[in-house]
Parts: sequence; structure tokens; C-alpha cells
Amino acid sequence: GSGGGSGSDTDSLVISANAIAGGKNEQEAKWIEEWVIPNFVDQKKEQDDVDVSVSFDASGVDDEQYKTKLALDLQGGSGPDIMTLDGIWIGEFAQAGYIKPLTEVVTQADFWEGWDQIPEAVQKLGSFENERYGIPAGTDGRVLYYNKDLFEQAGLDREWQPAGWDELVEAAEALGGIDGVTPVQLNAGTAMGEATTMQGFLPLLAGAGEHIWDKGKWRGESDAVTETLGLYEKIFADGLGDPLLQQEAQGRDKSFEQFADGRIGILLEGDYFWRSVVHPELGIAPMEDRDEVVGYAKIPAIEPGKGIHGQDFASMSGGSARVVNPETDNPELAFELLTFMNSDEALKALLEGEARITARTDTNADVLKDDPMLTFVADEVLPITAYRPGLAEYTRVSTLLQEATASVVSGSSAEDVAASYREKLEGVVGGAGNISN
Amino acid sequence: MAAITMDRLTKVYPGGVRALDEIDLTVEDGEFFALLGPSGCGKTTLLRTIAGLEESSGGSLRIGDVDVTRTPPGSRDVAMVFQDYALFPHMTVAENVAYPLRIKKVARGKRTEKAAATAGELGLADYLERRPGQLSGGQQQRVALARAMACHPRVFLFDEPLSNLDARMRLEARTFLKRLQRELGVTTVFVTHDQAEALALADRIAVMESGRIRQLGTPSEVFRRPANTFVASFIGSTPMNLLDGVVRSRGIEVGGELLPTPPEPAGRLVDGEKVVYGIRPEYLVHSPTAVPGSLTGEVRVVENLGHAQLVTLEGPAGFVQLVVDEDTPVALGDRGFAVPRQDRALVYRDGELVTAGADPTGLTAGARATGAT
Amino acid sequence: MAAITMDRLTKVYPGGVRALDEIDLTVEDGEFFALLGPSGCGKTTLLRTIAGLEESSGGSLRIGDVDVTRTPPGSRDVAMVFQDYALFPHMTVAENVAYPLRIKKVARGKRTEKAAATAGELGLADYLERRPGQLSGGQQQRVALARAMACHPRVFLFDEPLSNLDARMRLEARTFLKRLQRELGVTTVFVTHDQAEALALADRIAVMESGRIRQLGTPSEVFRRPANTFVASFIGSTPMNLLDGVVRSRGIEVGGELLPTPPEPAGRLVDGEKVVYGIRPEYLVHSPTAVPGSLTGEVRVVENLGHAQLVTLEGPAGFVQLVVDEDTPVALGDRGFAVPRQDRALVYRDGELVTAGADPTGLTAGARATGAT
Amino acid sequence: MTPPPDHAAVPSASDAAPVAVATAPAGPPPSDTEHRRREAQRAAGREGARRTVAQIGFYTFVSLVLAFFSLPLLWLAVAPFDANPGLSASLPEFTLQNFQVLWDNPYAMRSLGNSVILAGGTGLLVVTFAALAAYALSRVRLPGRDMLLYVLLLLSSIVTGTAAMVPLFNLATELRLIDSQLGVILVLSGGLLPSAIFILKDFMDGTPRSYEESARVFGASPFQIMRDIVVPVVRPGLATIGVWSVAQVWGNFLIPFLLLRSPDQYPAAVVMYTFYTEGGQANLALISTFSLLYSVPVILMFLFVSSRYGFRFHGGIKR
Amino acid sequence: MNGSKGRPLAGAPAGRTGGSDAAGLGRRRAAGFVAPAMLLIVAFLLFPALWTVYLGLTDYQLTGFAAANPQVVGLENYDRALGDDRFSNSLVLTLQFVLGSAVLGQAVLGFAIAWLMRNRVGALRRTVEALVLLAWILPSSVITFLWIALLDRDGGTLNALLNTPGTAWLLEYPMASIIVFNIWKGAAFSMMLYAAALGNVPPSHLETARLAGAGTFQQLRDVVFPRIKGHVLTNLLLISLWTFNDFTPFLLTAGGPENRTEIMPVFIYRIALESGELGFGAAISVLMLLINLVIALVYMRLLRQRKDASA
Ligand SMILES: Nc1ncnc2c1ncn2[C@@H]1O[C@H](COP(=O)(O)OP(=O)(O)OP(=O)(O)O)[C@@H](O)[C@H]1O
Ligand SMILES: Nc1ncnc2c1ncn2[C@@H]1O[C@H](COP(=O)(O)OP(=O)(O)OP(=O)(O)O)[C@@H](O)[C@H]1O
Ligand SMILES: [Mg+2]
Ligand SMILES: [Mg+2]
Repeated sequence: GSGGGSGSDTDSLVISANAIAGGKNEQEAKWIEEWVIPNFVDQKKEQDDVDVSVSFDASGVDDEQYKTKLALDLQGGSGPDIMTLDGIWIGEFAQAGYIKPLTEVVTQADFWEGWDQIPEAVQKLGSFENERYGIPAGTDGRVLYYNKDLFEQAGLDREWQPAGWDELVEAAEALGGIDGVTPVQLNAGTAMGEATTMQGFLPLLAGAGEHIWDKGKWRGESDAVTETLGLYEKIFADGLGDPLLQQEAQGRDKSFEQFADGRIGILLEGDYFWRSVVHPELGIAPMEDRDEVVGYAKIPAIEPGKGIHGQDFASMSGGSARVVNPETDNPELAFELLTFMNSDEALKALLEGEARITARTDTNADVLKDDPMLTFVADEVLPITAYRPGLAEYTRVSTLLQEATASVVSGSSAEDVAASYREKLEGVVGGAGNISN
Repeated sequence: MAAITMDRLTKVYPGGVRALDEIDLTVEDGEFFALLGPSGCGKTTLLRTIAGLEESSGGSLRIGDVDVTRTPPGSRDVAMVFQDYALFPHMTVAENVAYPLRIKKVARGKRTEKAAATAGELGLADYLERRPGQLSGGQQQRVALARAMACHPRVFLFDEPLSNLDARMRLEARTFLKRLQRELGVTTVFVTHDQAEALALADRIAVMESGRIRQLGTPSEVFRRPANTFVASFIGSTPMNLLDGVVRSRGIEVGGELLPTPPEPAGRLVDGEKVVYGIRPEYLVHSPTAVPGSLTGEVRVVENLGHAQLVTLEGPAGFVQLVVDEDTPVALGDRGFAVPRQDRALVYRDGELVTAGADPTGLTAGARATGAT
Repeated sequence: MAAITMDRLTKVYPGGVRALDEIDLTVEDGEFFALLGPSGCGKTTLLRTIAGLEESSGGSLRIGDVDVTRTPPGSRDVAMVFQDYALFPHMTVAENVAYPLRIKKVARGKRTEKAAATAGELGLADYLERRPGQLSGGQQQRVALARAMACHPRVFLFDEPLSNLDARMRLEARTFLKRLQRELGVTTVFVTHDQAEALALADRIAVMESGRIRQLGTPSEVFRRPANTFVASFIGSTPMNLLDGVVRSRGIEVGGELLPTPPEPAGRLVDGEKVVYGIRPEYLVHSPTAVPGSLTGEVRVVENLGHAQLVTLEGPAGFVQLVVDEDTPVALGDRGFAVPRQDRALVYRDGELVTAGADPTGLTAGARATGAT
Repeated sequence: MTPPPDHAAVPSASDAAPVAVATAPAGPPPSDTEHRRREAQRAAGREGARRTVAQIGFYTFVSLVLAFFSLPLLWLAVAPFDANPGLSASLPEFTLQNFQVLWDNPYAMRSLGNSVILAGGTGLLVVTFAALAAYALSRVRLPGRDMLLYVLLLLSSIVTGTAAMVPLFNLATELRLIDSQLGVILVLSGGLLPSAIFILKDFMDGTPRSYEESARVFGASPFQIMRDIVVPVVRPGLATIGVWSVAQVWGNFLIPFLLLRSPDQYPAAVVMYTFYTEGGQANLALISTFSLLYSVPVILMFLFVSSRYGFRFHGGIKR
Repeated sequence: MNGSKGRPLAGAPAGRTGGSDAAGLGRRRAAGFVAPAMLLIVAFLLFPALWTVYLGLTDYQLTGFAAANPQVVGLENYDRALGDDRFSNSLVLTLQFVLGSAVLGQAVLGFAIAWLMRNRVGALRRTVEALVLLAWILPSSVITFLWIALLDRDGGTLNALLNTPGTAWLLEYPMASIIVFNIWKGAAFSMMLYAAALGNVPPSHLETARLAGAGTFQQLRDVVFPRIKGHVLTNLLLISLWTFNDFTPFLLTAGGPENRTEIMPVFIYRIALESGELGFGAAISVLMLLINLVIALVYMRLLRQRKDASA
């Protein structure tokens, strides 16, 4: 290995991920320790008769702390050979020179057969400025969940796919007629944190036709931004959403509970919601009749064809990618291990039969086949999805967006908020030169 | 009016130490009364109980005509001077002296005036603006006195006020204190473990041991006729010689020598009984040559007392100390003879003085009598 | 061998205080030497300079034949007993006593044995395993002594070792110390501010004032013939009467009375010159009736000294104190007369004793002479 | 409420003429005695009432303090034994399962050992070095000594913050102290030393000089004096600083996390963070149990030190 | 070690250092005693601290372009901080926090306990002291859980006790909660310090005041406080600094809600760790140091006044 490495006599590699046995992300930690490492070592021995040693630096802490530690390692020219990074860190790490495009590190990078199994859109997760930096490990997608029973009660169809924001608002207004029901939960405010941006503002903005970061510039007071904030204004000013819920620290958990209780009509969330929140057995707000009651629909563009890339629908995705440290002593071997970890076989070993969206189409086809919802996300959403910019400034921009939605929710007009957002943005991204309208 | 009357006053500390054991005692109005005794005998406890700083566990206490057993210290109208003076270091002399008046809410102008007057009486007029740290020990002591005097208490309580002064200053302070008390006429209880101080200052002395009073009397009573061997060995600037003896028909045999029986216990002794023969070093007359009826021994130590010498003889009776005139030559190793002054010798049986009549402790008759006045 | 010789020894503290001012002094081998003087006169400084705890600013110091002016304290072969004893609170008595031996790298077994022996000599055998906090003051003092003795130093230095004891224990300790030093024969310098202690213990005394020696001599020299009024007022358990007088042809006029001129200065006085007439209270004889050539006054204070009384008269000569026999009745307010013992009266001119010849301070001739031996 | 004791029995004598001399013995009128007696009785009555109120007040206060300081601890006593601990200290469904889980966890038990190494090492280093330095600073007058101490005290506040992690990390990298427990110990010691010296110096200032001088006259070297006399005498202070620095290290997460690589070396503070789910939710069963295990060593240490050496401060800036 | 050689040499400088140097240490040896501590301090405190000061003058970030090419931007970070609402917000909050929890809370509670326990011995005193000290030595991550459990809105012990179900203390009274929390956590130090200080107040002084008729308040004002002023100031200095730099409340409230508990160390943590703006974070650390300095100077000024007064 390089920094974390041991002696350089035999070929040795170090893997690092924010996972630890007996703790956070235990599944991944166990998989690396008990499946990846022994199998890879055996395979090298059998195929090439090479002794390799692979070790795993486990940790189980907040993502920020894990990121900080990696960054400190990398800026000092050391660090693990293979590391798991959140997709949105790729850009900032690349800009800092901590990681390099795969082709610069490994000559064979483009010739991995696995690339074909990963959709173009998903590959963005491990890419920055059209260069591949790593292999995406898994992803997700955002949709609109709705309560079919409530729809029926409001006189709407049980099967629903809005084609534009108007239809969304219409449905909400219809739901507004039911007592004790909040028609729409659209995450807003700072208490929700990144959920406001990822499960709220950004997918809508994509529907309005814009990325928050595009062609090297951040979006300021653009029409799309104003329109997106306008939707917030519409929903919260007209009583279609519950402003108080947006301020509580446990607001997000509460919204989950309320949805499960049948007190929220429509909710924008990722597939995590389906898998882990309302899952009849494993969920934290389980719904026994999930499969009958919970409907899901793609997030519509403001009007058909007005979304990004002229799409009718939009979504946002996140996930992590595994990256090779450019400073590694054994780039080829590291890449071999990396591809090994992202093989169909390996991913299936990781999931142990659980349904979850991976980056690979072939894997997804197998593991998702019993879950119509995840299949829906894999088939319908992932092709139209977008990813957040992996830039250092992103977290601060995200905070500004959260604050902006909070202002709208508490009664300011979308135009005013957009203007003041732009003003603050200048301070955060280093001047007007980095902002486009 | 401001006599202090203690009736079976008892103090048991939480740990179980019986520091005062049913003390019956009356300190007369205007009297200068000394409490004397070894360390830990309860002197400070008695003083603090009078002041109200310790709550008594039993018995009653009156100051003047008023039962103050349960009165808080601030309302007993007593003033106390502590061994360390307890001057507040952050206040000037004037502020220190005025402090009790300030607590009693005397107006500023009036109390400044009063404090200055009191301090002036004690010769502190020039130091009013100094802080205690800038004063000598003797001056500090006077500030403490002035503070105690400032609110005209009915009783003064002094806890070893002189023991922090150096030997020279102690002598001066002692004379000063005595004169001051005479002039003020305030009832005063004075604690000390220095018997010379007690003898020099007090109208009456109580000698205490483990929470009890062992003798009560005027200084000369206590000095001349200690009621028991405890008091005998405690009082006197040089300790009394207490020698084991056996009563014989013609006298008392001490260390093989037959000494004449002192007149007082003469008829009260039984032949052959064991007694203790007590004689102060001052009442032994030195003789370089053998004298019948004298104690003898080899000169072991000679200590200069200034105008006299304290000579320690080691002989068949053990160590015997005697005071010898400064002009008498005494050399180490010499043989010396000590002739007792018969009228000053005392005889103790079972530790108690053998007397002609009245209780020498001054406790039963004495204390009761004074208590009744 | 272990005499201590100081030659123009000077100590100036960083702040500029001249604590020792060119001290010339020789302490003889085996001598018990007392340093006496008021607070702040430099006694402790002198002792500490001998011990090496302070570095002298000038002059030289020899112990025995060796110049130790620059030797660190540990190599001077002296032992010091501090006023607070400085017993190590975390060590047992045995460990405390053995500590100097431990520093000198004596093997454990041997030093335990030696410490036990030394402690035994001082009657501490039963306390070897106790810690200092569990001992009485007197026992602590003996532990400190034992520790000082344990390594057989050539010089003992004692800084007020008795001042922490209560009055009674002080007397016993003093006798004990004296006997011990006699037996060991080690050169000893003893600091005290209690003149009675110095008189009782010392072979010779140096009286200091502001960094200088004002008189050097045996206790009786210092007591009987104080070289100056400073020493006169400092020495004696009751201060000497120092009365302003004027020389007349037939005597010295003090407070209107003509007192006979003492024999010694007789021929050396000039008519009409102002002098101070000095007489100790012990050398004034009391008379209730008028006697020619006596001092008179009204009895103001009577202090009981045990076997005698200290009477203060206030008269034309100011306050006069005299010692009166215990049997003589003296009442406050009485008129009293005090007749000086002529042979004990002293005359001071400009603060210095008027003498027949030799320097009474014992400084020039005496110190030089002893210094030369 | 009791009336303020200030009014208690102002003796009438204090208002009398300021001539105490000679006037006192002349008996005052009988009404004065009566007045005094009444005052004394009233004062005694008030004193009784005041005392009762004071007693009640005292025990109320003590109960409140006891409640305040023990209430939060309740959870620690209950939750570890609860099969389904929530954030309430309810009656548990008793189980020791959580302990079993932790016992089987590959890092949990070992991390306690690591914590002991880090905390013990740092404590030892801080106590030793701070004692030496505080002693020298207390005994020898160096120009600007007090200023130096204050400045270091202030600087220690920067370094214990997060902003200094880059310098610390790079320094450790340069010194090859990454992934070494020694590195963690050294870095932590550097941050703790100024406060330790500051507090210990007060203790050193309080030891009587005569102890040292007397040892010095016997020929003891400064080091021997320090070892034989000063250290035993200021032992409560050293114990205090020792416990303090151990407690500081025991709870420190950031430095060991940043400087250590292999999970085998992680102290408990770092391992404690791993008992969270993927979604960031705390696994209360494990966390409460681990908290208990994690607290036991410091509590034991505290009990040991306080019974053995006393645990107190001398204190403050004197003179 | 005790050989005669070298001794006179070593002894000579020893004496010159004056009366306070009881062990005859001498400056050279004193320097040797100080050296190990100084070495560690210089390496792991002074050096990183200076480096941090330097970082504060750059736009250095943990990631992004600024990580690859940090530029010296002079006082820009300071400019930005001083114009930043979040900074002034956190400054005000920190001052509230320090004043409320340290100066008023810990110091007063610690003093009250020390004062009331001063004459007590036995089980009661030991229990109280042990509990208070326990709060002080338990690791922060543990005690924050204890407090989260105590203050929890559903089923928290406090709500059960006060019969106020559903009160979200950490949301509704966030500042008060962390202040009370910090009082709980840190009162031990003040208690110990004051207990030692009260041991230095001669009983005779208190008793003199009592004899004069002074009540408790007057005794405190006239006797105790003037006597322990030095301890009070040492205590305030240390606990203020410690509280100022205390990061623990983050574990309880994460700076929220709405930044209402974003005290300075939390602010720095978020800037440095969550946003990775190390240059800016360093600048704020330096600002924090300067504020600490001002506080220390204020205290030392009071201290000096005391010195003058008692001279
Ligand atoms: N607060 C206390 N608690 C328990 N015991 C005490 C207390 N104060 C004093 N004692 C004990 O009560 C006894 C009498 O003590 P006191 O202080 O009255 O003696 P003393 O005669 O003044 O002695 P000294 O001459 O040493 O001052 C002693 O045995 C002492 O140990
Ligand atoms: N370390 C010091 N620095 C400056 N001056 C000092 C120091 N130690 C003592 N002095 C001064 O030197 C003088 C002599 O002090 P020393 O302690 O020798 O007196 P002392 O005769 O022992 O007095 P006491 O009887 O009070 O013990 C005093 O004026 C004192 O203030
Ligand atoms: Mg006493
Ligand atoms: Mg001295």
C-alpha cells in the first residue's frame, strides 16, 4: 500500500470505508473482511500465483469525520489504496488533486467490461467533469410517494402520474379537502438538513430545467430557481403543506410517521423510504399494507418537456463510489481489486439476497426482480436522474438553499428570497464571477 | 451585673469528645479571670461556649441576670479576641475597629468617630489608615482590642491573645492589658497555657484538665497551695519538685533522707503511708555542705535565670531542682544540698493535697459561694 | 576542630536589605552559643548563612579549618533544626530520622538500625512507626533533634526550636536540650528571641540588632552588665528600669531624688551631664516607708510572679518596676519606695555603658581574641 | 423568611455615652436588665426559628443537589440492562444480552484497553512533566514567568479546537507518529500541559520551604528533594491533575480518531461512535451498555485516587 | 550523583537565586526541569498554534481547488468573519453560555456546595462530592446521552418527573438546556477549588463577624469574599476558558435548533469539519483566542486591583 500500507515486499493493499464490524455499516465491513479479501487473495494465488495481502481500515463515524480523515491522509500523500467516497465528494477531492481520473492512474481503466453494465447516468456518480474517477458502488432515486387510500377518498384515481406541477397542485388541493390530512410534505428548512435539498429543492429544480451547478457556474436568481421557490410558496402559503413540521429537529422522522399513519397525502423521498421506512417488517415507520396503499410516481417537470435535457420527468440520485488512490504503489493491482469488488458476484455477496439498487444493470435485474418499486426506480428513474455537483462549495450552497426554502415557508415571496439567495451565494462561491443566471 | 454564671455547663463534640464536663463556675462582675490548663483541656471550648460560638450540650449559662444559653452570639453582648487577632486584612485599622458598629447599623459618620476615639485611647491614632499587614504584632493586638472595645460589650473573652507576640513584647502587652482591664472594669475571661501569664494577670485562676476545673483560686492560692499534683506540676515558672516519700514518725522519708513534716498536714498523716512531698525550687535553700534534713545530689544542669540560677541535682530522690542566688558559685558535677523551707513544703496523698481543713480546690465551697452572691 | 569563624560576613538581600553587616564572630568548638535579638535583626539570616542556605554577599566563613563560604549546604556537615521542625509529613519517625543517612547512601539495614538507636536515645523508641502528625509538639521536636543528630554533624543550628511548644513543655525541652548538648559536645548555635531561654541555655550569647552584634558575652555578663541600653532593655525576664538622670557631685539625680553613684563609673562622670540610670527590678529593694536615696511612686500594677510580685510604681521618675517578695503586702494605690542595690546599678552615657575599663560589648577584644585561638 | 439577624438585639449600651472607662461598673437601671432579658429571649427565639429554617433550607438544597447530579445518571444504571432501551429511564425488561453482544464485538473490549493505555500514558506524562516544570517555575524566578503561563494557557485553547487539526496531523505525519498510540499521547500531552502546570504551580507554591531546606542541609540534590519530599507532599495535587488529565483523554475523540489508523488501536471514545445505524440512528442498547463499561474505569480510578490520596485543590493565585 | 566533584560549581548559582529557591535548584537546573514539558508544548502546542495563525491568513480548505493551491488572502477571513451574522450570533451565544453556565452557574453552585459542606464530614459530604465529581470525570459522549435521555420529549425522565409530557427541552429552551447541562458537568472544579479556598479562611474571622452579629450574607461579603478573591479569579479564569472552548454541547443539540446553540467551538467545528473551510476556521479560532485574551486580561486586571488593595 501507500500511506496506510505495511511493508512493500509483498504486494499489499489497504481498503478503507466508513464501515466497521459490530457497528456502523456492518454489512459492508463484514463483506470486505470476510468475502472480498479472502476471495481476492485466493483468486490472485490461483490465477497468477501471486501473494497479495489486503487489509481493511475500518471506521464507523460521521461521514464528515470520515471525509476529513481521508482528506487529511490524501493531502499528506498517503491514505488507503482503495477508498469509498460519497459521490458528491468526488469533485472536491479531484479539484484538490487528491484523486485522479482513473485513466491517469491505471492504463487499463477503460477496458473493464463492467462499465457496460452501469448506465451512463449512474456513471456520473463516480465522475467529475466527464472523467471517470471511480466505480459507483450503488445508487438510489427520488420519486413522489402517495397514499392511494387518501387519493380515493379525495376522489382521485388510485393510479397517478402527474405530468406537470399543475397536476401535482391540483391533486394536493383535492387532498386538502380531507380533515386532518396534510396534502404534501415537501422538505424545507434547515432542520431537515440535506434532505431539504436532495428530497425537495434539487429534484424540483431539475424539473424546472436546471442543474444547480452547470458549466462551471452556480445558479443564482434564475427563472428556474424562482419557479422552484414559487412551488414552495404555492404549497405552504395555500396550506397544502405543514410549515411547523419543517422546523422541528425530528421533523423528518415525524413526517414519516404521519405518512405511515395516513395523515400525509404526497411525499417526495428516495427509495430508502420504501426499503427502510415503510417496509412492513424492517421499516422504522412500518406500513403493513405498504404494497397496496403506497403509490409512487416520477417527479414531473414543470411542464412536459421542460425538465433538464428536455425531459418530462426528473429525479436526483446519490450514492457512493470506490476510488483508487493515485499515490498507490500498485495501481494495477488496486484496480484489479476495485473491479473485483464491483463484479456482479461481489455485489450479490454484499446484498445477501436483500433488494437494493446497485450500479450494475445485470445485478439489479437479478436482485430487484421481486420488488416492483425498486425495479421501477432502476428502470424508469435512473435513466433520467441527475447527481449533485461534487464540489467543496456544495455544502454551503446547500445550506443557502435550505435557508431560502425556510424563508419561503415562513411567508416571504419567492422573488425576494431568490434575490437574497443570490446575494449570499456570492459570498459563498467566491464572487459573482462564479454565478450564472 | 455582668457576672458570668455557668451551671453544670457541658459540651460534647459530635465525635463524642466531652470537652466540658458539667462546669459550675461564676466569674464575678469586673473580674479578670484566667483559664489555665494544658493543651486540649477545654479552655477554648469554654470560652467559645460563653461567646455562643459553640452550642452547649447541657447546663445553663447566664450573663448578668439573663439566661443566654440559647442566645445567638451576636446578641450576647460579648467581645472576643482570638489568638490570631482575626483582623480583616482587607480593611484598614479604622474599618476593622468600626466593623461591629457597622454590623449594628450605626451611621457611618458616628461609627467612624467612635472607632477613631477607641483606637486613639489605645494609641493607634497614627495607624488608622494602615492595614493590619503593615502593623507589628503588638499593634495588631491593640487593634483587636480596640475592635472588641468599640461596641462596649459587657464581657471580654481573650483566647491566648499574647501567644503570637515575641517574648519581649509579651511582657509589655501583659502589663498593658492588665492596666486596661482595670480601667474599663469589664468582666474578662482570659485563656492561656502560660502559667506565668495567668499568675501575673488574673484576679482568679481556674486550672482545667480534660474538661473539668481542678482548682479555682487567686494566683497566690494556686501557686502556694496547689490542690493536687496536677496543678502543682503545672503552675510555677519552674516546675515543683514532686518527690516520692514515706511517712515516718519523725518526718517524711524522701530518697533516704528524713525531712521534717510540714506543719499543716502534720497531724493527718499515718505512719508508713506513701505520699508525695512537694516543694518548689524557689523554696529550697542551697548549701554546698551536708546539712541534716536536706535533699542531696550531683549538679547536672545549671540554667541561668538572670538574677538567679536553676540547678538540677541528681541524687537518691531523683532529680531535684532548686533556685540558687546568682552570686553562689555552682559547678557541674559538684555535690549540692537543698534544704526545704518547711512552711512551704506540701504533702500529697493520692494526688490530693493533705490540708488542715477547707477544700483547697476552691471548687465546692468557693464556687458555690461566689455563685450565690 | 569545629569552631565556626565568621570574618566580616555580610548578607544583603536582593531587595537591598542589609540583614548581616560585617559580622566578626567565632563560635568555639563544643560551645552552646545563643543568638538573641528582636524580630528582623538577622538571626535567622546568620544561621542560614552558616548552613549555606543563603549565600553570603561578602566576608568569609570557616567551619573548623575549612573555608566553606562557597560550599553548598549539603557538604558543610552541619545539621539544622527549623522552627517548624520541617519533619516530612509523609514519612514515619524512623524514616524521618534515617533520611540524612539515606541521602548519604548508607545501606538500608544499617541506617534503620542507626536511626532506631538515635531515636531511642531521645526516648522515641515507641513512636518509630508513627507519622509526625500523630505526635505532640514536644515529641516532634525530639524527632527533629534525632534527625539532626543521626548523621553526627560537626555543628548544630537551631532556629527557635522551642517557640512552637506550650509554656510548660518549653521548660522541659529546654532542660533536655541543654543536657543533650552537654553530652554530645557538638558546637551549637541557637537562635531565639526569648532572652530567658538564651540565658538559661547558652555558654555565650550574642545580642543582635539590625544585622550587627551589639554585645557578646556569657549570660551573666550580658545580664549583669548590658553594654548599652538596647541590650539592657532586651535582656531580663522583666525589663530593666532605665531612668533619665543628671550627674551631680554627690550622686545621680533621678526624678528629683539623689541616688548614690555606683562604684564603677564613679570617677568617669562629669557634673551636670545627662545620663541614664539603669537598675533591674530584682535589684530594687522595696520599702513601704520613705528611705533616703530611693525611688518612689504610687503602686499602679501588681503582677504575681509566683514566689514574688512585680510592682509598677508611677512617680516623678516615671514608671519604675521592682520585684517584691511574695510575703510583702502591696496594694494598688499605696505609696512605695524602691532602694537600689548600689553595686548593681549601671550608668549609660549616650546609650553606652560607662565602665571601668575593658570593652563591655565583648566585641573588639573578645571576639578577636577568640577568633585568633 | 426569617428577619435578617442584623436587627437581633442591638444592646442599648451601644447607644450610651462612649465613655466606657469607669462608667461600666456603675449599675445600670433595672429596666435595662428587663430590656436585656426580653431582647435575649427574643433573640433566642429568633435564633431557634432561624436555625430550623436554616436546617430545612440546607437539607432541601442538598436534596436538590443530589437529585440534580444523580438524575441524569439514572439512565446509565438502567438502560444497559434493558432489552429495548429507549431514552427513558423506565423499568427495564432485564437482560444481560447487551453485554454479551459487546463482549463479542471485535473492538469494544479491546478499545477499553487502548483507552487505558492512552489515558494512562498521557496522565503519567502530564503529571511527571507538569510536576517538574511547575516545581521549577514555582521555585525559581524567571522573568515573565506568569505571562508565559497565561499565554500558554490561552494557546492551549486553540490547539484543543478543531481548526488546528491540519497542523497537528501534518506534524504527526512528519514525525511518523501516525497510527501510533505514542503519537496520540504526545499530542494530547502538549495540549494538557499548560493547564496542568498552571494548577500544579499553586500546589507547589503552597509547600513549606523548610522541608526542602532541611533536606538540602542533609545534602540532598534538587532531584532527590523533588522525589523524596515535594512529590509526596503535593500528592493530592498530583492525583487531582492525574485524574483530570485521564478524564480529558478518556473522552477525547478527534485526536485519536485522526491519528490512528487500525481499528485495533482505537480507544473507547472512537469505538463508541460506531454504534450507529446506516441512517445515523443510535443503537441505544449497545451505546448505553458501552457507556457503562466505558465509565467504569474512570469511576474506579476516581474512587481509588480519592480514597488513597485525597482529592482536593489547594489553591489559587496567592500573594 | 552525590560525588564531590561538580558540587561547588552547582552550588554557586543556586544560592544567587534568592530565598524562594529552597531546594537550591538554580536557573540552569530549573531550565532542565522545565525542558521536557516545554519541548512537548513547543512541538505540539506552540508550533501547531502558530501554524493555525498562519492558516487563518489563507483561504485554505480541506478539499477543492483551495486545498491544492492555498492562497494567502491576508485579513480577508477576519473581514468575512466580522461581517458574518453567524459569527456574531455565535459570539453572543458563547458569551451567554460562558456567563450563564460558568461564571454564574458553575462558580455559584460550586461555591454554594463548598460553603454548605465546609464544616461537614462523613457520608453526606462524601456522597455529594462524589456525585458532583462523577459528572466531571465521565466522558462527554456518555454524559450527553444521559442528558438526551433525561430531556427527551417522550418518556424523558424530566418530563415524567415534572409531569410535562411532550416538552422538547432541547428545542424549546435550547440555550437554557445546554447551560444547565454545562453547570452539571463542570461544577465539580469550582466546588473543589472553593472547598480548598474556604479552608484558608480562618474560622476566627468568621466568628469575629458572627460575634459582632453579622448574618450569613454579611459574613460572605465582609470576610469570605475578600479572603478568597484570588481563588475566585483563578477559578473564573480557568472555567471561562474551558467553557469558551467547550465543544460538548454540540453532541447535545448539534448547534440547533436554527443555530440557537451554535456557540463558537461548534461554529468552528462546522466551518472546519463540515464545510472544510480550514483557513476561515483557523481565523475564527484566532479571533476566539483574542476574545479569551480579553477575558483573561479583564480578570487579571481585577486581580491586580486586588494586589494593590492588599499591599
Ligand atoms: N470542633 C471540634 N470537634 C471535635 N472535638 C473538638 C473540637 N474542637 C475541640 N475538640 C476537642 O475538645 C477538646 C478541648 O479542645 P479545646 O480547643 O477547648 O482545648 P484547649 O484547652 O483550648 O487547647 P489548646 O491549648 O491546645 O488551645 C480537645 O480534646 C479537642 O480535641
Ligand atoms: N528572602 C529575603 N529577601 C529580602 N529580605 C529578607 C529576606 N529574608 C529576610 N529578609 C530581611 O532581612 C532581615 C533579617 O531577617 P531575619 O529573618 O534574619 O530576622 P530574624 O532575626 O530571624 O527575625 P525573627 O525573629 O522575626 O525570625 C529582615 O529585615 C527581613 O525583612
Ligand atoms: Mg485553645
Ligand atoms: Mg527568624
